[in-house]
Amino acid sequence: MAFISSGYNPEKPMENRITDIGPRHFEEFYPPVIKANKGKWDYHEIVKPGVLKHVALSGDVCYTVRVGAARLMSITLIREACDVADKHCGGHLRFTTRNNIEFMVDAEAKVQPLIDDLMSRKFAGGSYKFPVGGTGAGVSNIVHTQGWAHCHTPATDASGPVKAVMDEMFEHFQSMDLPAMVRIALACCLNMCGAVHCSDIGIVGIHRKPPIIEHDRLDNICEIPLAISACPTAAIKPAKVDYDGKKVNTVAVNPERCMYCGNCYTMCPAMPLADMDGDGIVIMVGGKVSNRISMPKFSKVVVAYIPNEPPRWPTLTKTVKHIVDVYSKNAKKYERLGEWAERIGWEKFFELCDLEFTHHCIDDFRDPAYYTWRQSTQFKFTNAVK
Amino acid sequence: MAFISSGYNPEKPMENRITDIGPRHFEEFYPPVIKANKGKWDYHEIVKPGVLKHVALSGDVCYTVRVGAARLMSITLIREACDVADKHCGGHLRFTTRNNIEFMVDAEAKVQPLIDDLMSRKFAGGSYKFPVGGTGAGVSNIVHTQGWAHCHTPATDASGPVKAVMDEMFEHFQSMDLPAMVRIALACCLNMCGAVHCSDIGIVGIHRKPPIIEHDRLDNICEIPLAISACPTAAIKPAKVDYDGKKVNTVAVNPERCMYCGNCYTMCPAMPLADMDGDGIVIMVGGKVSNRISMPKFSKVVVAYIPNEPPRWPTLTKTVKHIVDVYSKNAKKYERLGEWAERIGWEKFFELCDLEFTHHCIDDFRDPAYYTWRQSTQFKFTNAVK
Amino acid sequence: MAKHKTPLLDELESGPWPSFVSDIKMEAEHRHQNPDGLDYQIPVDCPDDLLGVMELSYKDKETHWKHGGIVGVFGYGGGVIGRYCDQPEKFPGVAHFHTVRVAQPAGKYYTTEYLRGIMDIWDLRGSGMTNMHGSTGDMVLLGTTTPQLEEIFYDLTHTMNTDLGGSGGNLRTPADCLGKSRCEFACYDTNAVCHALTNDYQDELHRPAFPYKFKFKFDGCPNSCVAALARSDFSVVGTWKDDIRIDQDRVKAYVAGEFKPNAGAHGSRDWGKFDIVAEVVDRCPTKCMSYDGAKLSIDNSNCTRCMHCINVMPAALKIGEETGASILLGAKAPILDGAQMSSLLMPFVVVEEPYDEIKEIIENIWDWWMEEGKNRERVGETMKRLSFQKLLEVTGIPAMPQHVKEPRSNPYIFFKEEEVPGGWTRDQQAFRERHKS
Amino acid sequence: MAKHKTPLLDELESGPWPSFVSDIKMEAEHRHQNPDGLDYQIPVDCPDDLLGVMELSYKDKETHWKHGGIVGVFGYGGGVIGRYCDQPEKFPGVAHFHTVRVAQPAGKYYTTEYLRGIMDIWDLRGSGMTNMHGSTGDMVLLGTTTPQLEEIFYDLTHTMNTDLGGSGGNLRTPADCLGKSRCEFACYDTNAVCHALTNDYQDELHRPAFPYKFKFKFDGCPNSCVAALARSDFSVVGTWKDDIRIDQDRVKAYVAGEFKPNAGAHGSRDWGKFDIVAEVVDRCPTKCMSYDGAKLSIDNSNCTRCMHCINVMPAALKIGEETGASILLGAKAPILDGAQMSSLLMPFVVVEEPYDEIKEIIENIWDWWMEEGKNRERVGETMKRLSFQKLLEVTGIPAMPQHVKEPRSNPYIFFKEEEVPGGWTRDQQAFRERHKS
Ligand code: SRM
Ligand code: SRM
Ligand code: SRM
Ligand code: SRM
Ligand code: SF4
Ligand code: SF4
Ligand code: SF4
Ligand code: SF4
Ligand code: SF4
Ligand code: SF4
Ligand code: SF4
Ligand code: SF4
Repeated sequence: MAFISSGYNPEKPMENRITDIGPRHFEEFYPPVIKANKGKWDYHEIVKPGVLKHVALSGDVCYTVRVGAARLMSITLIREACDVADKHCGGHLRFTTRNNIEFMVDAEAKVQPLIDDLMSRKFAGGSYKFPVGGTGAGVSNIVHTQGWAHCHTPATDASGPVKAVMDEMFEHFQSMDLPAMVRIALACCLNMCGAVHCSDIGIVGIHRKPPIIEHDRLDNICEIPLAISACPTAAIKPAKVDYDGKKVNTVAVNPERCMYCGNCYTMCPAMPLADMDGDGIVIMVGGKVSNRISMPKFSKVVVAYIPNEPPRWPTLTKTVKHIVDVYSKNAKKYERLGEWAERIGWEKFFELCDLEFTHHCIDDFRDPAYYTWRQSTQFKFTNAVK
Repeated sequence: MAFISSGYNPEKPMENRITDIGPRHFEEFYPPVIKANKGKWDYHEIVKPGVLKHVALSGDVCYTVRVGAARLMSITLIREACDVADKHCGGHLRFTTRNNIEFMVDAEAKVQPLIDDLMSRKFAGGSYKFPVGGTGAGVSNIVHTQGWAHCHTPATDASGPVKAVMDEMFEHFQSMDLPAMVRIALACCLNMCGAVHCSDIGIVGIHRKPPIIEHDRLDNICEIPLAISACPTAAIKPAKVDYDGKKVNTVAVNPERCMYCGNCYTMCPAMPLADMDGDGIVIMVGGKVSNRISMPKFSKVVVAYIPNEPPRWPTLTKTVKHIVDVYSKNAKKYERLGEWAERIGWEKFFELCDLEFTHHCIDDFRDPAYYTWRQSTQFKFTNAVK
Repeated sequence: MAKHKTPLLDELESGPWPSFVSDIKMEAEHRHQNPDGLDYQIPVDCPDDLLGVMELSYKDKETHWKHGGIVGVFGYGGGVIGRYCDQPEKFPGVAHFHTVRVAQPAGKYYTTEYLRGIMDIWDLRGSGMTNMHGSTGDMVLLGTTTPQLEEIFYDLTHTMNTDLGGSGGNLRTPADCLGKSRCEFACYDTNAVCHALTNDYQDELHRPAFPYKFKFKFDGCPNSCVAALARSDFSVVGTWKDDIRIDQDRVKAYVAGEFKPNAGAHGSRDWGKFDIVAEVVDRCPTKCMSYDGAKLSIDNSNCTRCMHCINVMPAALKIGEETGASILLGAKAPILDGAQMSSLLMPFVVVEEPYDEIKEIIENIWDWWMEEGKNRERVGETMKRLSFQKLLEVTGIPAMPQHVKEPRSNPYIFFKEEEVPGGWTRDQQAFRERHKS
Repeated sequence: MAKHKTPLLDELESGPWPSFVSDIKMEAEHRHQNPDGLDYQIPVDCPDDLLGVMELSYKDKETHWKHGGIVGVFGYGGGVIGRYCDQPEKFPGVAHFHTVRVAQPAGKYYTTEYLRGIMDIWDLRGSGMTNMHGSTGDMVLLGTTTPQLEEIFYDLTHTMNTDLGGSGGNLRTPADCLGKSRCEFACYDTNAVCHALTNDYQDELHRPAFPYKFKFKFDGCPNSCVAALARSDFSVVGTWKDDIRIDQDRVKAYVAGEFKPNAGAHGSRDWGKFDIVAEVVDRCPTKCMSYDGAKLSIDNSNCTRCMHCINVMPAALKIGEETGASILLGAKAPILDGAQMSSLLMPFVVVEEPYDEIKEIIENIWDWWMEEGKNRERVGETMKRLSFQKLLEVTGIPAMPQHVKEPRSNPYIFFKEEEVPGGWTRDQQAFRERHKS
């Protein structure tokens, strides 16, 4: 390989340097029908799963075909999406806030050829490249994070569980047959790089073992006071330990107080948490972000631990599917998963969904925990009361 | 005065000593109709304000006439109540959990003479001794505490404000014209000796100045470590101060952190808080204890401070009356004050009740405060939004 | 003639509500007249001076009572609250003004004979003023001097067969709603269990061994007439497991207006004709009722036994037959960390003599709290500090969704070492073979 | 032929959902074929080794990535996330594997020309793998080596007229919903304000001066399609002040079935005929709507603008005309003290160029947070620690009941010295003259 210079001169880094220009201006990218009718849309309609029709006051119409995407995508796939957009959409496309791709056309006649083209494209392994769907009262793409593809702190993978769960949810991606939208999100550790804490279904990687402490090198590569102060539960104390006959400065972790959050590891690489037997997944349920009908809600822990089961995470996918099925059968139209659970009561939710309520589902994190306990005699008898 | 011995012999305290016998057995005290029908009541009816009719499965009937009482009462008044009970009720009476007195008779014919007798009795000053009322959807007696009649920590009086408020509420004591019961409680300090924290209307005495520190005697009469550890906000630190030319051990209070709770004064009499200009009253609204329809609720601070205005606390009584009036006009049947406020939204409550919402009404006490803020765009525009 | 001028307090004599000022004046008068010719054991002008010191407070807007110091009767750690006036020269009649807490009978029924007996003691040996009753439930005898305490105790126990109530770091005097004695809603006999446990735990009530106070309250049903879940550490609230019993004929009678809705509790205002759908079916919090124009149905598996429908139609709807109680733990006033209501611990217990199931729960909790509770820490605070899980462990109650309004919304879950394969001990070397540092 | 055997990952090629495994394989293949004859600036087998290292993780159930260390471009404190493999010998193609965060255009519209330009850079200088887009909103170019960073930056700025996005203790790349560009619900121009503020605050975005990260998100209406109030420290959500506009003819058309309810969002299931009362009027959270069989009415003073009715009948109901936004502050993920959603700070602001009102609020908050915030403390945590009152003070916003769901339920109220007559200084002697000790 020969180094190809961009023009950048390491000797004179400021030469011709351009900085602080931000992103390109959005108007450069609007499709014409969007630019012409911006701010003057009258109403919209979901013509069929994956196909939106926006009608402007001018009478103009914009059809949007949405396709699912594994967000971890190659430039080759993106170029292929560009090919489709060039062919059907005058060279415009967009990405949604949930990482789907949208292709827009300005006439009904252009819709079906576009769909046909999209659905015809498959990967060598057989999966769709551009499956149409993800609108309305169904399951859209899973907002997710890096996992074993890139990050140093994950307790589970991201892309794998997402693929496995979306395969299971595919019917709901391609149809709008649920009582309301079901938003699924996945974060591979407690940093929760995504709206997992407010999703209908949140999948979160957790560690379950306190960090290894590498006494032999901790003092060399970590700032001990930073590691100590990083711990939210004050589980870390400075310590001196005999190592190789020498007293070394290091830290001690009180395992009783550790909640395996990984803050210490973020500060100090000599305190790794990852563990094949310890790590796994928590399922949280019932969050939402929209202000529609009920106020936004946090998701709640309903399954405190599922082991990592690569490559296809069968327990996870089965559990998610079961929850969605029971919800679909029982909730009212327009009722989000959390609204349904709150209406019937969480004790009924556990009963209907055949989930075991364990002591891990009870909040014990700081003062607000109290407010999640039940200060009332109002409850329903379920199979959990013996 | 000549000392009259009960029989107790201070030389031999254990002689004939009787201990640990508890209260008398309740069955000794039941009126006959109660004893006969206990556990076998069919239903009840409130014949008119203050008069309950309980019908037993046996066909027996028990009429109860309830009368209001200033809980701070003389033995002379109690003996007079006994006279009434002897005359009408076969020598039985009871007290309610809200400190009213109940007279029971077993036939309808005995009711009116009893009521007439009760209502005819008045104090020299003109007030009723035994006003009939306090049932159903009205205002019953105010649960309250000691105030300036007996306690060492009050920030307001108890009996005085109670009398003033009950005079104002008397129409609602004597009638059942509200949407639901309105329970009022008063506590003269933050110790809250009563269900003030879960009352429809809670009246609470508060201090507003950090304690005086009596450096000259603190070390002699207080355990400094106990005083320090009593403070929930860690506002107290040990200190050494020059006093009369000598260094004395004492404490210092950080006034920014002090919330005038009086815990230090409970532990240390050399840290008094009472202050004629600082002390006064908070009004809390919307609590309830019953599990009916909605779950029990805490009362919320809607007026953060009213000065003490003895002897008749006009601002307090006016404010309470106004809240009850607005509630009465606007709430639905069966709807408790807090249920109404929650249904219309607290922002509307403040608007309708003409109460000024101040920064003091926003929670800033520890982590759970966050959960009382509004994490939503769902709110109503009111006159508070400029 | 009044000993002190009380122009401010006199303002509180007008108005219809019983005036405590008039009442104290009446007692002052009574003592001066001394109709029974008593040799008053504490100053005769005690009520006068009470008025005087209160008048001063009305002027100063500050209390004139001081800390109590430790007073009481031999062998008991509670039952008396010491109190001294900070202006004893001006008000010698109340220079000492200790209160005596007397154990009230369950349900607070009295015979006049008994009440007069108590009043006689207080006429001779006390101020003549009382609180009927204290906020915890005791008969509170307001104001006496130190030398009278043992005498009062002796009289109470010997003459009245009655003991003192609680104060201090003890079990406090338990209290109850009237329950089955006069209420068709009662799911268990509150009076019986209140009396039994009060007696079983006399030692805990009189001799401080707890980190702080501990209160029992017994409500016969979820209407909560003694406010158990707001005001007692250990709250027992009646409930039932089976179905609400419906008398359809009487439902029709309500609809026809033959019975007054809610037993007439809204009788002073015209709310229009009773509308069973709007007032009952639609107000049911779980929407588990339906009315087809003739018949009322309840889906009992979704009923949370809130009492609303039963309250509205007490003649037609009855609590179930498989009755018992829910137990909730941890209510307390705001000091130190904010108020708490009790949290549901046992969804259902049978409440039957000798109440062993309940007592086992109580005693497990006490053992734990005495072991782990800090000084002046209510059990509700201990449970908050050490977690609800810990409470379940010490009481042997399994976790169930009934314990929570909602599951936790943070994933900060603690696991026990034995719950995780391989435990906490990790092999650094093996790890570093898989992962170069 | 594949460089590494990946039997576990291969299991993820089946099933309908796009397979990232197939996609990475496709990219690996592309690079081996090198159709454009590039002189790849980082290892050709980068995608192969990505598959390899992930396969190893699938076997070990542990990540094989290490801490990043500080890498980036000159003068910027963010935009690049450093990453190294912990098995560099086995997977030399990903030994260095830094990501580059590229600022996405508002609304995430692209021309293919532009996208291809970015892809060309990444073909030559990166792994060929991306995330479109990152959770914050950036285009995330996944995996390159340190020497390429300045080259990529130079290409991006010079060729693509595009800057890096944020990382570190900076303003992060702002994001928005598509808003007025294609949505009839938008209450303000999200794309415009997102772009303007991104550009106005380039310095804050590129040069870390904050205690921790800070995120802006812009939702055009309360439906929250970019999840602003869950995912951004500073959340701007469209709303309106006047009345919902009703086209009664179109209401009739919905009732008649001419328009599909909720724009057809429930179209794949038979929910029966549209019932405007059950589906709209009765589901309105404030019950401020009524329908008399012909006309729909809204009591707008009680509407909380939840969007439900408008969502169900978008052709008939329109947001008001006096539009603007609510501003909420403080959302964050669970670390350290539990997740937060943003809390309402300004019920209503007009959102018009040059956005001075919004910028003033932002800058007041930043000044305060930079002064008072602890290291690694999100502004939501600062506000929790120092109180909402303090936030109101520094932003000059008066307290109003809209700020709370409910007023405080503890009476632990702090007063300022100047709010209390006489202040904190007390006269011990005067006190002790009134009260003997
Ligand atoms: C394209 C997109 C905005 C963008 O800038 O990219 C978008 C577009 C629309 N959203 Fe959305 N929403 C988009 C993400 C969201 C999100 C954010 C998220 O999921 O992370 C939310 C909040 C979800 C939550 O509460 O957890 C969201 C909550 C809504 C709602 C409220 C639904 C509810 O029942 O709570 C509506 C109203 C509705 O569906 O009737 C809505 C309505 C719409 C409408 C109908 C608006 C319009 O008039 O065009 C658009 C088509 C909806 C559809 O696909 O069925 N959009 N929408 C996003 C598509 C994501 C995707 O690829 O699936
Ligand atoms: C006598 C007493 C019990 C006792 O052991 O002394 C009692 C007696 C009855 N209560 Fe009560 N309650 C009594 C204090 C309470 C309390 C406690 C308190 O106020 O401190 C509560 C909880 C209040 C709260 O939630 O804040 C209470 C909440 C109820 C309710 C629930 C009402 C609601 O709307 O939430 C009912 C049901 C009803 O009224 O229909 C009820 C119903 C009843 C019934 C109808 C029960 C019955 O069938 O006999 C009794 C007559 C009610 C009436 O007076 O209208 N009782 N009741 C108490 C009378 C107090 C007084 O003098 O005013
Ligand atoms: C007499 C009584 C008020 C009344 O006027 O009725 C009372 C009076 C006092 N209470 Fe109380 N409490 C009384 C019922 C209550 C209640 C209500 C209840 O039991 O239902 C509560 C709230 C419920 C609870 O227990 O949390 C209550 C919560 C407190 C507290 C706060 C305790 C806490 O954990 O938050 C204190 C402070 C303390 O213990 O230091 C307190 C302390 C006190 C002291 C002893 C003052 C002190 O700091 O030394 C008061 C003595 C006043 C006096 O001079 O007589 N008192 N106290 C009540 C007892 C009478 C009785 O035995 O029947
Ligand atoms: C790339 C991205 C995930 C993704 O796959 O899309 C990401 C990746 C990382 N995040 Fe994140 N975060 C990403 C969006 C988020 C979001 C979502 C959002 O912005 O809407 C959140 C939750 C919202 C929030 O800000 O609270 C988020 C909350 C965190 C946190 C927790 C911060 C907190 O205050 O609670 C950390 C921990 C930290 O900062 O040390 C973190 C840290 C990290 C680090 C830098 C790991 C670390 O500790 O050094 C991750 C680098 C992964 C890697 O190797 O590439 N990331 N991170 C997202 C950024 C892409 C982009 O620029 O578009
Ligand atoms: S959620 Fe955790 S593991 Fe996953 S990308 Fe974010 S920081 Fe990394
Ligand atoms: S993992 Fe979290 S709780 Fe455990 S020691 Fe590290 S920082 Fe503390
Ligand atoms: S509330 Fe406070 S002042 Fe009043 S009696 Fe109780 S402890 Fe005393
Ligand atoms: S009054 Fe309360 S907050 Fe103030 S110093 Fe005393 S104990 Fe602390
Ligand atoms: S709590 Fe229930 S059982 Fe007890 S008196 Fe009240 S209504 Fe009757
Ligand atoms: S008791 Fe309450 S929840 Fe049960 S049916 Fe009656 S109203 Fe409904
Ligand atoms: S948030 Fe509102 S304005 Fe923005 S895209 Fe969603 S529905 Fe439209
Ligand atoms: S926007 Fe929501 S609150 Fe307002 S009228 Fe429509 S449904 Fe009701």
